[in-house]
Amino acid sequence: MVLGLSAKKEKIDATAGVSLAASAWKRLRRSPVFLTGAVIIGLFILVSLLAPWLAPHNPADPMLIDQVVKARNEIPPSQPGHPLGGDLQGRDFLSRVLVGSQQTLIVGVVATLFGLTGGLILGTLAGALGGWVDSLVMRVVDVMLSLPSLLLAFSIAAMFSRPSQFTVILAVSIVQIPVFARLLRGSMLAQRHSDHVLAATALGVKKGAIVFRHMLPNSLGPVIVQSTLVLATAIIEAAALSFLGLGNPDDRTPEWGQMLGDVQKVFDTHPHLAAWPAICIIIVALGFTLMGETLREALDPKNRR
Amino acid sequence: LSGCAQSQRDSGGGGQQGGTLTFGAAGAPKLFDPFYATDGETFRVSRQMFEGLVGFKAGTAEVEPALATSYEPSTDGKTWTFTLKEGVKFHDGTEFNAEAVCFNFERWYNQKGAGQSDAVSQYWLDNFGGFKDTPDKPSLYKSCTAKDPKTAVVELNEVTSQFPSVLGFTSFSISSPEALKKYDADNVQAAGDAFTYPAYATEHPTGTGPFKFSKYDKANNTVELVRNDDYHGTKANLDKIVFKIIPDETARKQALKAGDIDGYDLPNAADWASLKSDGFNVAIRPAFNVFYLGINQKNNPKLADLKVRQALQYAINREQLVKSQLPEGAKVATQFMPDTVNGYNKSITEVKYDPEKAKSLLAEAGATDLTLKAYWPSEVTRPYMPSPKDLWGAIAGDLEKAGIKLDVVTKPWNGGYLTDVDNGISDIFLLGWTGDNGTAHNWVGTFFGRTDNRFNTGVSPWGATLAADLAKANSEPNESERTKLYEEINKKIMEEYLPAIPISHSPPALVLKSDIKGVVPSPLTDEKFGSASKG
Amino acid sequence: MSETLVSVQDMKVHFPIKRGVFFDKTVGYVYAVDGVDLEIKRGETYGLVGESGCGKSTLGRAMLRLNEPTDGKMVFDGQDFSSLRGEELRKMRRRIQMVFQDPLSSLDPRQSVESILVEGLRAHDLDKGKEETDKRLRELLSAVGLPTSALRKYPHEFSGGQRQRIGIARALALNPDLIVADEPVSALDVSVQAQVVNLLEDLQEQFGLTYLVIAHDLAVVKHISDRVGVMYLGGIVEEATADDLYEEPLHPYTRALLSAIPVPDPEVEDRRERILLAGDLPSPANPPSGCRFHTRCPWRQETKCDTERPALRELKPGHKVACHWAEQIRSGELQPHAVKPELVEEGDGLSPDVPLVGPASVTEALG
Amino acid sequence: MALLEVRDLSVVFQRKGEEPFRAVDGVSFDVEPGQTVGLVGESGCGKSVTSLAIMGLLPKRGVTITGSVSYDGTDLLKLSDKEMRDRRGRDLGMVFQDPLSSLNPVVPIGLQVTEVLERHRGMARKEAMVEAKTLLDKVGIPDPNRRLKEYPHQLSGGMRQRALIAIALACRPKLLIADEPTTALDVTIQAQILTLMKELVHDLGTALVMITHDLGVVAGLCDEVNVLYGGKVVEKAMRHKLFAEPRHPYTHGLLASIPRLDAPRGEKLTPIKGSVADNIPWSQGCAFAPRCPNALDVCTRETPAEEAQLGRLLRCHNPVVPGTPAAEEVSV
Amino acid sequence: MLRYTIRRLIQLVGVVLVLSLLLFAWLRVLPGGPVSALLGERATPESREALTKQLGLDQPIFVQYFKFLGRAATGDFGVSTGVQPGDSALEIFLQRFPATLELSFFAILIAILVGVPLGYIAAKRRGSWFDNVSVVGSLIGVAVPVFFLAYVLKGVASSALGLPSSGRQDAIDATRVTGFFTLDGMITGEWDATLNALEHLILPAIALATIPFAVIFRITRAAVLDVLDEDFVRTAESKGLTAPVIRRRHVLRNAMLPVVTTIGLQTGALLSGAVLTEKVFSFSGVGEALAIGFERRDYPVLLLLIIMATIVYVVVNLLVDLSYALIDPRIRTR
Ligand SMILES: Nc1ncnc2c1ncn2[C@@H]1O[C@H](COP(=O)(O)OP(=O)(O)OP(=O)(O)O)[C@@H](O)[C@H]1O
Ligand SMILES: Nc1ncnc2c1ncn2[C@@H]1O[C@H](COP(=O)(O)OP(=O)(O)OP(=O)(O)O)[C@@H](O)[C@H]1O
Ligand SMILES: [Mg+2]
Ligand SMILES: [Mg+2]
Ligand code: NI
Repeated sequence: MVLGLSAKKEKIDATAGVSLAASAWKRLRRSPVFLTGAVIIGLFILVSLLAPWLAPHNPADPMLIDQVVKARNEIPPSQPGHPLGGDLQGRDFLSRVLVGSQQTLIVGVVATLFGLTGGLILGTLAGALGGWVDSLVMRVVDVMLSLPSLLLAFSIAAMFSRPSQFTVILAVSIVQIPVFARLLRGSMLAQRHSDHVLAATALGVKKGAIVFRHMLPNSLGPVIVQSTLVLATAIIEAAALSFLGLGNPDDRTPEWGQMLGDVQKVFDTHPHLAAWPAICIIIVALGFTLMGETLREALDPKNRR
Repeated sequence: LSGCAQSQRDSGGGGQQGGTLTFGAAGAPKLFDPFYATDGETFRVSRQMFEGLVGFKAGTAEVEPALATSYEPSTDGKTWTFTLKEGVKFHDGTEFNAEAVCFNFERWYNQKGAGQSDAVSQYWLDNFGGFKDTPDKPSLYKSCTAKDPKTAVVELNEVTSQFPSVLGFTSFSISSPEALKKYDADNVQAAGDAFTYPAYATEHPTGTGPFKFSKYDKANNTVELVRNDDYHGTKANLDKIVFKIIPDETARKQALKAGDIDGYDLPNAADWASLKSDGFNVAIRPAFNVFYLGINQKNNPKLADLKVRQALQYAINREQLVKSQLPEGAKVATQFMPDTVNGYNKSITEVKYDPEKAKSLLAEAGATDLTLKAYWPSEVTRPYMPSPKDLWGAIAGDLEKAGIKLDVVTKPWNGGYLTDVDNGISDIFLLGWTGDNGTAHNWVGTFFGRTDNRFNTGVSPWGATLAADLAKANSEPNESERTKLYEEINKKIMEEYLPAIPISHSPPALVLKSDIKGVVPSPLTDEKFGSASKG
Repeated sequence: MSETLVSVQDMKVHFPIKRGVFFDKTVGYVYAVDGVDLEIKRGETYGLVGESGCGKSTLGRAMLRLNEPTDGKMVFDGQDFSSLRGEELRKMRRRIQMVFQDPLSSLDPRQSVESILVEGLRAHDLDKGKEETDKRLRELLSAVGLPTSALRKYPHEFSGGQRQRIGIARALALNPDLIVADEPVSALDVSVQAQVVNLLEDLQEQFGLTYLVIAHDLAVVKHISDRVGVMYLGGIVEEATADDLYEEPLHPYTRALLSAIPVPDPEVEDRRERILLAGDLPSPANPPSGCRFHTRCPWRQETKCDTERPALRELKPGHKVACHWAEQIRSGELQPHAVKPELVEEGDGLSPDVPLVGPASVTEALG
Repeated sequence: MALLEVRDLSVVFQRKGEEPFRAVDGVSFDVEPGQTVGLVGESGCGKSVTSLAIMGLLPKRGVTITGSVSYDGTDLLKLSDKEMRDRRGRDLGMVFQDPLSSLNPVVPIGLQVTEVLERHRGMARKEAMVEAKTLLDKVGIPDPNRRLKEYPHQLSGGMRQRALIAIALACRPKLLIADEPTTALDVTIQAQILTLMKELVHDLGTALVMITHDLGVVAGLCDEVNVLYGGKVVEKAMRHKLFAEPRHPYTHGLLASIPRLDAPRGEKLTPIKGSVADNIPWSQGCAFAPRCPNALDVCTRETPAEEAQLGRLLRCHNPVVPGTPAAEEVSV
Repeated sequence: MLRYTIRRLIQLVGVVLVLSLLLFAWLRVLPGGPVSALLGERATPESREALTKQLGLDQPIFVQYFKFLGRAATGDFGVSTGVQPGDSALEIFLQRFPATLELSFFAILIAILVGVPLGYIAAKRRGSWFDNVSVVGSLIGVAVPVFFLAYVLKGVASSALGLPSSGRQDAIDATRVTGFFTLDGMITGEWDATLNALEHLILPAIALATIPFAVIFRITRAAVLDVLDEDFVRTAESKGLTAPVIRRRHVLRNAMLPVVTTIGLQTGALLSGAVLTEKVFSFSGVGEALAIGFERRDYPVLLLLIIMATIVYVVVNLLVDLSYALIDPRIRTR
């Protein structure tokens, strides 16, 4: 056999293999943009996890209420122990901003997870089964997509008789379902006709295994990227809901979007009450977007050499 | 055409006489026929165009003659004779006389179909009861006769403290019979979810007031009124009033600061100080409302215990609340009416904040583990409740400090809150009232005049007694007797019954540019721009 | 052994073209494979050549039931493969394997070589114990000339030739009887192409495999095949042993094809007489009537060609041809003439309507 | 003096954070008027980069080009961007590999032909249209009037390539560079296109640089052949000589690994071991050394120089002696 | 193409019917609604019940829905209970739609005029500081909540530049012709009215333009990058064409294809954004009506406006798809 010898001489280093994700990670690690995003998000998650310990006071306690004088538009100013002062109800503002990260993270993550799960189920059904299931799912998705996304979220939120954190999350996540579903279905369909799926079929691999071992994992890339971006939109959209009065009215546990939406009346007189949560939201949304965009670029086959 | 528009636009500004007042309104008026109106925005506009037989003295809730120069009740209090002003003309040039007055009364009394709906003729239903063809629902009104052109006699079925001050309500303004007929004024239709109104109400309101309807530019959200040069009294100074609808509160403020408008109603209390320092005239009205914590005795049997209700009263730091959350001039409420209303009992002492007392009362009542289903409304501001969220925040904090557990429910005002509160789903809730006139009946009578009210006072044995006492007081023709009766009732309500906890009276304000003169803030928000001038 | 392993009878694959206002309805077909008969003997290599789009891959896939054939059947080792269903079909797949053209896209980028190879074993319960499987994997790798260290690596870390070896190893793993190789070397550099061709030959010797090799390069096909079938627009136009086909091509299309292939020898090139075909391959959605080749055929005759579809018939032992005039052409009775190229319409909307409802959120649109 | 003299042409790509990559490394060749010169080699050996460098089409950023490309006596590498624009399309024509992606999908074929006529021959649109029709006719596109109005996707692959050739030859350039003009096409179409190009070049007297990886194409078309490996010309000779007696082990290996249609069956192919990815930079010795069956110790140490011998140029320490096989077959 | 259009329109009808039924049913089972909106805090249980009966809200939902459809067929979509109480929902839409259209038009105009050239330059100078800054800038543009930006603009820009920050026009005497204030002024020659309307448009249009700008910028940049890598650009270069011809005919013409699609998709973002922006600037358009409608639970208006938004969105996208087909011959010839 001619080739045996030459093949053995070929340079294949014996180190363990690098998967696609790993090679993408290698590229990402050197990207300053990605790192910026990652650091922002890392800090954000850290702060939200540690918020109960970082926050100097209970964010629901109107401890500075005696310094609130609506009549003179006075709110507790910055003072020892309360570096950012208090809010309209005399609660420690710093604590609220810090603890707000927690709910914001929850809103973002849970909404994204809901949307992702719904989208995954619909998209997998459509992409894996094809045929009438696909048509049916896609019609549903079309209906959902026929409404501008934020407007859909507004409408959904408005339809709950008792708004709460949960309805906010639900509204924001339902909007994402068709996005994920379509994305997943698209790449699943592409996978269905790809050679490696054909190869698996030819091997006699069971259909379920093909879907879950080959089609799904290979379609997840764009979905994961989308999730990072959705995290950003979810937080912003939740804020928009609060702004329209469709957010969670119970503000004992603070959330940035809600804090921002609540102070619109005093925006010009106490801009810092709006600015802090707004800046936090912008930074976090930017962090997720930076990460998502760079991830997308890194996973894009066009950029692979 | 363009030249014409140009010159009109230039005619603004300058001098005592003339000019345009642009007033920022928070919402669009529903219509311009005050009889069908239920909303403040409609009233504000109609008030400038219409007058009633009586009116309220500027800046007070006291009744004074208006289109009637005088009025006299019969001894039994059921027949009222109104002597009318002479030489008054409606905007369409027709004569104002007793015929016209009776025409209006008959029109109100003869509403048919959709016109009888509570959502349409609410003020009539509230104050006069039923209509001609609703025998099961008796009406206060019996008849009206035009004795001569300047004398109208109105007969009532009952005696009420409310008469004739109800006639001062903008709703009962006198319209031109000709115009009413011409524009099919009674043709209200229920259409789908709502009502549609005839041309009279939307385009041709015709009254006797100092201003006439000019146009409603829906595209630009402006309502324009022009001076009635044939006005029977002192003619208006202003050429024109423009109501510019700016729904967003901050936008109104900015519009004022930018000089786009000359004033607006209900500035946020938090802005009063800064508006004042910017040189605007913040006209504070006398507080003519009450804000209370409603208690529903039906749901939670523990709430039927007076001690528990008193505990709630002690638990809330009303002083602090008033100081921190309510505008300048707000007061702690000792009873369910402000001190400007006849029947206000000065001897009721303010219950001071005492959390310990609250706890011990709860212990006495065996309600240490009290859990209450508490409702507060979102998406609303009311004169008595400028920021429900902040108010609730403070109240909830106090209640929790007293060891009361809360199951908090928030619903939008129109999205379930009112329904739930009315259907008695909540245990405690935030609500209030803005008075329509200076009679006590308009206050406590409205709250507790029946036993199946929001507080379900019928659950307690005193509920029926209270309702009967109130009815009796209302039909007492003698004014000082009546006042005394109400004073007694108020005392009992606060000390023996405590069906709910009155919290505060807070004054609403009106902000105007400093060059706007002659607008007198009214407790009834009954400001008339006829006397206003610019510059 | 010269017993028939595979026999394909009147295989047809028609892809519907769907259109419709609300519900998709079929408005036409792409006649990708349109009546193919073919037999492959045990242990032989059957080569299938033809120009791009003539339906070679579709035929290969239809034989493996990766595309459902519209019509016709395939008998594999005495068993009717086309009527198998479900689990039976899956079990049977072990015996027919495929090697694909694009070595990268046919390997799942997210799986290591090891799991790629083990997957088939697992599907057919052939992974009995870790040790045995390990041994099997090592055997496979050495058979295709890859080091064992390759197991833990991922497809993108290999060169094209090495990837193709992994693909071959995957097919070998199940000890198949038949391997369908769809353009196994077209994507490779010439130097590497030879390596893979040699490898395929060696494996056949070693394991007694039967091949169906699909390619557009007649030289490659001729080199490795025992018998060659020439496809044109969904049908086989000529079939013969490799040498015979080159010695004496009987179908006008085969003649033209052979004369068009450049030979890396200036002496030969300078001497050659080209039969230049006019125009392009017609669209399989709208194939010409009669003989599919008549629009470009220099030997086209007034009769029969454009009305009657010629059957594949045996002209001399082991040499079949589908041409009405094969005898006359062979004997030189008919001479070629000039052909005016016909217009071939491209891009006539074979792809279905793509729904154009757009992305829902800003970030999706940002993509 | 030759029409085109490429001397010591080198192209170095420098990407941020990466080693500089020498894609073309000291390539020299001449093209006489009317002559056809072939550049052959496997994928990635620098054929396209060479042609782009001649045309001045390489990106400006991150690319260093050295050496000289003199066309009719002027060094193209020294020309300004604007001067180069004036020459491209007029003096130098180029045909690319993928006929679909090389045509603008949203501009009708007609305009894509006429715009070059308008640019370089100063024709008005109307006049140019007439000329375009003649051109399409000349390259064998049936019904040219209709095709002028059509878009690239409405044409078949062969027609598109013909259209591209028409565009490249529109201004009768003295030099035509064809970068794998037939790789994307079927053999029967390839034969059409190659025949067409042969005729046109002959009729117009155009010099042709033919870039391909297919030795068969070169064998039938080129006068002189340059074999590239890793960016360097490893062997250069007239075609008969090259194919009859390949001296460089690479050329030899290539020829031996191609299955020949006219060869008897059963003859084993002799592949070159390894793949292009295995080569070493020329600076460390002979790039081909790791794959070379003739490799000596010196090969991995010293870069072989270009030697001229008997009408051929060769870059090898241990060339193949004619008549003997490159290396004995190793069997396992 | 025609077939495609019809197909999409039929789909649209289906979508609208399904959507309206869903919305209708859902709104009906919600508490509150028209009754509580009409009666307010003065309601009594009796008056509630009477009104419910009078309005037919006690009938089964399907009956109500078909009645609604029947009325809708005659153009009666109900009467507003919160936005402009008493006005018919259709009237509100018709009277406010021009405002939103005008605003969206200026917003998208700003987004295109700034986004496309910037995107082109950024792509041309890929990797330069200009590129990086504008990319990060566009990402920030997406990350800033629209209404927050609107407030900032309102606060900062209106006081610094003296631009009006609420309403569509000052209370000036302008003749209404089309409902587009800028256009009306031009038609009647009341230039000061046009100018005034334009001044009122500047700030809201800028606020509304940020997201479309960011998206258009990034799509343009990506598309130009893609196109610059295309073989046909190299072909164009090899023909020696001048730089402007290549930019216009070869680069931009192709790069505009995805941009055009995006512009269609941005109508969705515009409609959503209009809800927020118009509320902040009290710009009396459909968006503000939606915002107030949500706040005051004005169900008839919400129902109609949401359906209208859907129709507008789908129709605009259809138009964009069709225009896409006009500029892309690959689709046109299908
Ligand atoms: N899934 C499909 N749906 C519709 N048409 C198809 C499908 N698969 C293939 N075709 C069409 O069938 C015809 C034959 O395709 P096939 O892939 O079999 O050709 P081929 O001979 O393998 O060509 P190539 O050499 O390019 O691989 C082509 O016209 C192709 O467009
Ligand atoms: N713009 C570029 N930047 C960096 N490297 C490049 C660039 N263009 C080409 N290369 C590299 O230069 C080398 C030579 O490329 P070239 O395109 O000339 O090869 P080729 O001989 O034409 O191959 P093929 O037959 O595949 O077309 C390749 O390794 C390629 O990766
Ligand atoms: Mg194929
Ligand atoms: Mg190349
Ligand atoms: Ni061997």
